[in-house]
Amino acid sequence: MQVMPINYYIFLSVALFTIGIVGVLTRRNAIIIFMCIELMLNAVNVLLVAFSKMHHLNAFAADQLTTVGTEAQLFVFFIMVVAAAEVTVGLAIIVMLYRNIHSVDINFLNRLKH
Amino acid sequence: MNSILVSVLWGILLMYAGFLTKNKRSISVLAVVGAVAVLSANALEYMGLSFFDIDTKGMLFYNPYSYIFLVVIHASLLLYFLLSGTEVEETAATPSDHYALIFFVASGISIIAGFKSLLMLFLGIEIISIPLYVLAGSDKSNLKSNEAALKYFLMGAFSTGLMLMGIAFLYGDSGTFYLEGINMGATEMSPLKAIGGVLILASMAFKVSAAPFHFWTPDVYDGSPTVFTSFMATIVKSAAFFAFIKLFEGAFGKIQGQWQVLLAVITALTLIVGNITAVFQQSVKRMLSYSSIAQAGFMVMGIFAMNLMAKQGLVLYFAAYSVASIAIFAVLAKLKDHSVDAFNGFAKAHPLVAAVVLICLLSLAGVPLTAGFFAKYYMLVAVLKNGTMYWLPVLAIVCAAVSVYYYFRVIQAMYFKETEAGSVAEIQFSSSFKVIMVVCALLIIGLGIHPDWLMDLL
Amino acid sequence: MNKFVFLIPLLPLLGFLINGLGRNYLGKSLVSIIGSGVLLASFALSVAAFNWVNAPGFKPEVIFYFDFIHTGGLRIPISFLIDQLSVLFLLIITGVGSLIHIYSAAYMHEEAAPHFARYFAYLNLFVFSMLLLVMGANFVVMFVGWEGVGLCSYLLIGYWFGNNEYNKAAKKAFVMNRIGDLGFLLAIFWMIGQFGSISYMEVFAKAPTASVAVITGITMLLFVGAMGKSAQIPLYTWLPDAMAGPTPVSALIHAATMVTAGIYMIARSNVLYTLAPASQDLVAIIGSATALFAATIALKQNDIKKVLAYSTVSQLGLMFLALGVGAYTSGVFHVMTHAFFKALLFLGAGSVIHAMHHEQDILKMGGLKSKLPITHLTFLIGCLAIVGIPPFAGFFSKDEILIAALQKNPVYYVLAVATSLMTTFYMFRLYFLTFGGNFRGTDHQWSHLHESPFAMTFPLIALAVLSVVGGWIGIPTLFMEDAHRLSNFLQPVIAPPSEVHHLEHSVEWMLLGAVLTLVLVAILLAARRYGKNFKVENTETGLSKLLANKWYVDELYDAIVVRPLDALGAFLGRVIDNRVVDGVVNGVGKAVQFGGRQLRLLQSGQVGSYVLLMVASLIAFLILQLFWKP
Amino acid sequence: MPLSEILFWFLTALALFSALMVVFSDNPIHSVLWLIMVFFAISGHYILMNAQFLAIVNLIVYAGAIMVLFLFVIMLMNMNTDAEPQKSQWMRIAAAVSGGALLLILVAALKDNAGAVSRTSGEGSIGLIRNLGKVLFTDYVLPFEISSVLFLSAMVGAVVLGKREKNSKPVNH
Amino acid sequence: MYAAFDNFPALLIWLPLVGALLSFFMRSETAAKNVAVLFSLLALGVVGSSLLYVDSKYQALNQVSYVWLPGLESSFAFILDGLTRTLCLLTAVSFPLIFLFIPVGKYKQPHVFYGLMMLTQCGLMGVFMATDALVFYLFWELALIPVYFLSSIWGGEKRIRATFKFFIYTFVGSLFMLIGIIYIYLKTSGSFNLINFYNAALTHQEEGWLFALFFLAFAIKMPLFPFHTWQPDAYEQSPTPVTMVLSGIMVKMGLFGLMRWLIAMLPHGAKAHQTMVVVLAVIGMIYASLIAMRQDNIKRLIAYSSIAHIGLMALGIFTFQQVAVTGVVIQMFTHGVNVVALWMVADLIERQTGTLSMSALGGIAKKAPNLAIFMLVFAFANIALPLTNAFVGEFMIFSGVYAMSPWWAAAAGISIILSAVYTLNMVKNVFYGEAAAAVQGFMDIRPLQSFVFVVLTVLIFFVGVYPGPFLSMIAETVSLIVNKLTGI
Repeated sequence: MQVMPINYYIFLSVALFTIGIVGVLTRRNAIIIFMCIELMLNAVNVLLVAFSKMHHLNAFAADQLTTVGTEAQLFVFFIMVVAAAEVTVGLAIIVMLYRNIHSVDINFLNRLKH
Repeated sequence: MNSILVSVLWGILLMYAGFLTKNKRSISVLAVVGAVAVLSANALEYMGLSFFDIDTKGMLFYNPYSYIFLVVIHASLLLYFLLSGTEVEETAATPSDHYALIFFVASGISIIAGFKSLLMLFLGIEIISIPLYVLAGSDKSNLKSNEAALKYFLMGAFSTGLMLMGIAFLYGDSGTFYLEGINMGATEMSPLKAIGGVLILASMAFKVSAAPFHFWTPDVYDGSPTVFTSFMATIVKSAAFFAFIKLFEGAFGKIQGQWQVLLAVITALTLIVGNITAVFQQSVKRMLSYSSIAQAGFMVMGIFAMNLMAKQGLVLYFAAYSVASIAIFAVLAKLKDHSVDAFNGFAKAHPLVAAVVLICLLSLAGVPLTAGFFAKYYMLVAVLKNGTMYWLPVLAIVCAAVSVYYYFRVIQAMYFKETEAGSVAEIQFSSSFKVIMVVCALLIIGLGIHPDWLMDLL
Repeated sequence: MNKFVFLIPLLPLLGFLINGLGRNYLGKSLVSIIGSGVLLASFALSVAAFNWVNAPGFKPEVIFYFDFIHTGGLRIPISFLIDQLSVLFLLIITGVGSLIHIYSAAYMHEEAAPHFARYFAYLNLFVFSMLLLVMGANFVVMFVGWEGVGLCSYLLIGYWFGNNEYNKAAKKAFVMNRIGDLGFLLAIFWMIGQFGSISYMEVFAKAPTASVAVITGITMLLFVGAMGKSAQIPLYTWLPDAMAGPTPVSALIHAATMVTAGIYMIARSNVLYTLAPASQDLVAIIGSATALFAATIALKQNDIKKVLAYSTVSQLGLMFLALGVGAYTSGVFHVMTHAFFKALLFLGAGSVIHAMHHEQDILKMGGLKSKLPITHLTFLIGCLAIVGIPPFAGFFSKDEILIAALQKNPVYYVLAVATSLMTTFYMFRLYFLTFGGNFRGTDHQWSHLHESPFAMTFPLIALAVLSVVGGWIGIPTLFMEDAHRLSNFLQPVIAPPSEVHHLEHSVEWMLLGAVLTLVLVAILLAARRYGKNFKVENTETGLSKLLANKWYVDELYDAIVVRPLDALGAFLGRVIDNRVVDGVVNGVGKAVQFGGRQLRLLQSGQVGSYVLLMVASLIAFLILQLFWKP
Repeated sequence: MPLSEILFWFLTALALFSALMVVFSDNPIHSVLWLIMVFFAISGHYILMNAQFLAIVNLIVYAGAIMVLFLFVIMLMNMNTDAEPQKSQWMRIAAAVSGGALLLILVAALKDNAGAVSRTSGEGSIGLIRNLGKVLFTDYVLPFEISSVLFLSAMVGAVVLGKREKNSKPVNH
Repeated sequence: MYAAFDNFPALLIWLPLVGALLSFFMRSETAAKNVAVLFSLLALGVVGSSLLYVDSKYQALNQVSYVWLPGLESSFAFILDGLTRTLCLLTAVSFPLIFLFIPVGKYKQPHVFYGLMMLTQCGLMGVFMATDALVFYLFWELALIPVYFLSSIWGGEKRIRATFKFFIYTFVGSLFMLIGIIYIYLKTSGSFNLINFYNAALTHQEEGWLFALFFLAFAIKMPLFPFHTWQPDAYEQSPTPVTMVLSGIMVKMGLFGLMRWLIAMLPHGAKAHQTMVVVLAVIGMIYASLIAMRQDNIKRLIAYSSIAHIGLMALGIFTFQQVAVTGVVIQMFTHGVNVVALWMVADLIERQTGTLSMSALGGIAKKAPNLAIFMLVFAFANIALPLTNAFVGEFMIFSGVYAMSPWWAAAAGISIILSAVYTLNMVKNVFYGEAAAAVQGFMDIRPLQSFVFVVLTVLIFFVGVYPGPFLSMIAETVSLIVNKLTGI
């Protein structure tokens, strides 16, 4: 295994994150927007794991048995948990809306404004 | 810890209560009992009686400040249940489920009252947010409610993404999720920490509906069933603020000067947007939504200053703001029409309730001898004490003056205008409702005359 | 004696209170007895005071009562000063006042009881204020009386308040007086600043220490006050209008006493004026100009009281001329004689008006001497006195003024003589039109003409006697060495001019003769023109129209002061206050509302734009945090 | 270039490309599939970083469960046609500009971040399920329990929203 | 907080407050009115007795301080000194008279009306006596709120807009003051006490802008040109008893504030802004007088006249001369008495004729001679004729102004002339002339009203003739204030 600057991971993550944001901005389909948000969460996950590794390795040099970095990977785990819960509720909302207006186009959501 | 446990258990209990009884009233009573239970559980822990003792690995830690905050929250919750119980029953198909969700939210609030780790913050905020998405959309056949739910959900999820990214950067910088760990280190912010800070700031601003991340607020508050708007705009918002200040004090307290400009900008924008836009509103409900933004502007000032004065004052602000808003929303929920004109002649038809609403509005406007005055007062002192950016309090009071304009429109409608068709007279207020309203008024006036009753506890 | 001095003003005040409060309960005769009685008592006390003052070894005495204002280095006591000058005025005021009160009892008898009482109350209040004015030992007490008489003048001019013209006249009088009062007030403040005191004694004692400029300023401001009260140019227009009041009021206030307050003030402050030649010149110029100006107007007036009013203005001008040329005693002397004959003339006019059932137009009179013998005779004496035929009172006082004017500047003399001649002409025009020739009124009036009751004729007679003998206390050295008893009497208060260069007696005799001749010519002219053969001419042209319309001064004031101020008030109220000042306030409110309307557009309802705005803000925040270094 | 580096670049390219395709696919189903592709790529990265547990969980939870749920919903709504109307032109431009700006700023801010470099990404074994599990059930038992509340509330919420009310029909108002 | 009743200031706070609460719970109008009159008379009695205990050995009676918020270092601290005694006397005298003057059955919900009035009285007393900045601020607002409701509920047609403008305007001002208070508080050794505020360590520059904050609040309250535009509308639209309170007493809050809380506290700031205030005051005096000349509505006329008078008082304060400031204190009292009297007359006219437009009125003197006589007294007191109360104050003020600058005195003096013009205009148009159609059935005043007027008249002449006791009472306090400014 070779040297891999943390910046690469950061840039990758930021790029994914940005793509997610652009997706949220450009799409009108609520489900796709939601998927883009999931993409953003995954970008975070990548970054967390990368940082976890980085910190672990920094500590590893001093102490072979270190558990530094575990917390970030567990954080990723919790993010996934939460994402799953969010998806449950989110899709329920989308389905509910679809039942009422037969569309998931967010541009139709403009009864509430000003 | 007690309150987390009790509220979760009570949530589960209510969840099952729906199977046991179809009597909505008894479910409400159960919820009220639950609120009392949570309140007393928290109070017991404050007095030193903890139901259980586990090692949280320092992820949760409660100090008196947290406990008093929770007391305020739980007391508000109790008032909320007492005043709005009937509305919950009417709005919700299955009130037991809704009450359960509210109790889950309460447990989330208890978590973020004591978080020391970003993980707990994240979990707490999610436990609060997810039931709220549901509550916002709980009037399922109402398209406005649907719309509110979806908007809230999409934007909430988006802001969660921002927060997580921020957390990731902070972790990358410091290698830990503990607040103390983040706060340690250089006094000069590294880019990682700066980016993390900004991202997490944005997401917290979103949660407390501070401009320019407030856009969801008016739509969601307006669209949600009034009874849940009340809950969201008061108790939940207070909790979000508590998390906000706890996070920024814990994680960035040492480098306060380096992010204060951002908060000043946020404060100014929030004050201006909230107040100026509220002036235009014709619907009281939507006006209150904007007013909640405006009030958030004042609370952000506390975070901007972040000294002892600010921390104490914020809790007072929560109490003042929550009690007043809950009472007004409770009345609003009983009115079919939410326009300002719907309040015409209200004072003549219901003098007592009108008087309480009057006191609440005065408190929101920050008129002395109400709790709202001292709340705002503490914020101003905190900012002035901070010693920089004197334009901020000046802007704040100008905005407070503007706020008088829209709050007093309701007062004018209630007291100085005649009703057209006797629509307000048809509304019935039960005597228990009136009693609770009077309690609200007394709380507001009591805290307005002698805020030390609360402040001494902090 | 000094223990009872306070009673002199207090008695009229008491009369005011009794009559005022009891006006609904007291009968008319009781009211008149109280009203006149208090004044007679005051008069008696004044005589006693005079005796006290006149006694050898008397020193002017300040009688202190209490501190009116005493704080922070400013001390204003309520105290009275009894000296020769004030006692002289006391006598004039209470004496003439008593006569006029008695006269009024009959003259006003037609009034309903409450109004009758109100009238006497006002009159008593006036006397009280006037006494305060002359008895005060400092400028503030004088000012208190000064404004008090203004108030009473206002109340009495507007006594018949049902008539709006009268009310306007009353208001005009008060406002014009106020303009003068402001000058007086400023002078008082200046004196406080300069001398730290407003008491006569201290101010006069310290006066030589102040610079001439300061004294000039103070005296000029004082003179502004005098201009208002004594109806001098440019503040004279109220006095003719003031004739709206009952005639006895005109006699007392607007002829004998109040209007001479300005002369009293300057005579009282003669120490200051002597130190300020520029002010003296101003006084003399204004005085002589007013004298001449008012006389020209009087030439063409047809209202019996208006003629007398302008004559009063003119005579006051002469008095100021006297003061201005340094002949303070002469001024005071003329005040005294003028009080006698002008009161007499007014009361005579009142008698005529009474007889004519409130007809005041002399063009509708004529030939009254047969029906009103006493009035006629006394009126004639008054006319002779005012034009200065020896040995009537006016002769001595006026002659003194003329001589003093000549000594100062021949121009003043010429002006004064011209005034005298015009006075002669219009007074005899008045006399002939009223009493001479044929009656020009209705038959009904003629048949009801009758002499006035004794209560009215008695004061006429008394004043006529005074108009004859009143001047003898001031017989000039020309006739008798050291006969000027008034001058001697007043010497402690008014020091005679230091550098006196007397005219040759022969020159004096010559001038005297010339003036007398001219006066007689004027009388003859008037008799020719307005005697038996007089016919009413309806058309007035040229100069005479100008004079009949009083040089259009009222209209001028209206155009340059009243109306612009009114317009300015309206403009400020409607435009500046409503639109500009309030407009700014409302504008702020409107701006907030406008801002609200615009800002809410951000709230488009679109999730996409919300998120976009959030992201944009986030970018801005990142830039601010990462790259912005203050 | 060592294998791991080649793999890194390959996975990165795959992830980014797939992510872009998620955003730009017209057909929602394609988006879902591309998103699954992203997850695979990311899982690959996890493995490269020796975080095998997360790599597996990512595939099982995300690609396996969540995405299937998405797919299910999309199909339920019969949305396989690319019927979605496009957002207005300026909105897309604004999105692109702001996305680009955000990326630019973050990259600009972090380009000098010498902070730490992952020297060899194979060392350490915290990513193994044994280690993670141990920590999770000892130190992290509290958040773990708390997340159960989260699930509970999500469940209740889904039930509340999903349950059809009696006599309720969509109302347009 | 737990104020005992063995001292005057506490009694003056409690009595009106208790009266207010009792009034609220009265059912019948007479009961409510009686309670209000009784408690306001009690308050008057307290103020009256305090006049007998002015000596410094009775300090315990006249000064009180109860710890209120130890956390904020604020306490309920009140004092009765020369200045406040005068103003409390004005308050205590005015309220019973106003109550007595209100006819039965005029206002619906009378118990609320009287309760709010008493609450206002409580607020006013608190404002005048407070020696703690926070307490001062609280009472400042407490006095405002009930008045807002009184005006808005019982006022005229355009009441909502007019009173709301008034409320917002004053509220904005007071908020600025709040900022100032907090700022100074932070610069003190940690207390809201007046003495500490006087001793706060402030630079000249700080004093300069703090001055602006406080001044704004006070200038709006007074109101000083150009912050006055709320006032004519508010006076016109408020029910007359409230207008009396507003113009007779409440505007004195601003002047009082200038003295106690501004010039003595920020002497350097005051010196720096002296010219500005003087200019505003003089402009305002002439400006308001000119506008008053052209008003047709009696209430508006009195309102503008009030602005002119207030301008003079502000001018007097900013001469920083002992004489003038003493004069202002006297004038505050007398202006209160006079303007209340004028409003009462106006109210009587409005009650009987239903109009206050001068063009519709005239000849009232014929129908109601007694009223006319009282009106004359009040009018001439308004003009500041010597021997009426206003002369004393005006004389002293002008004397101070003159000492400061003769030119300003002369300019301000123009308003003396104009005041005669508009006041006499009103007297002429309303009372004199032939009786207009509107006044045909006009009744003269009744005994109770006469009694009220007699009391006012006695006050007018007593102060006008023998102001000595007042002056000596005020002198010490004023010299304390003025001494802060000398030597700067």
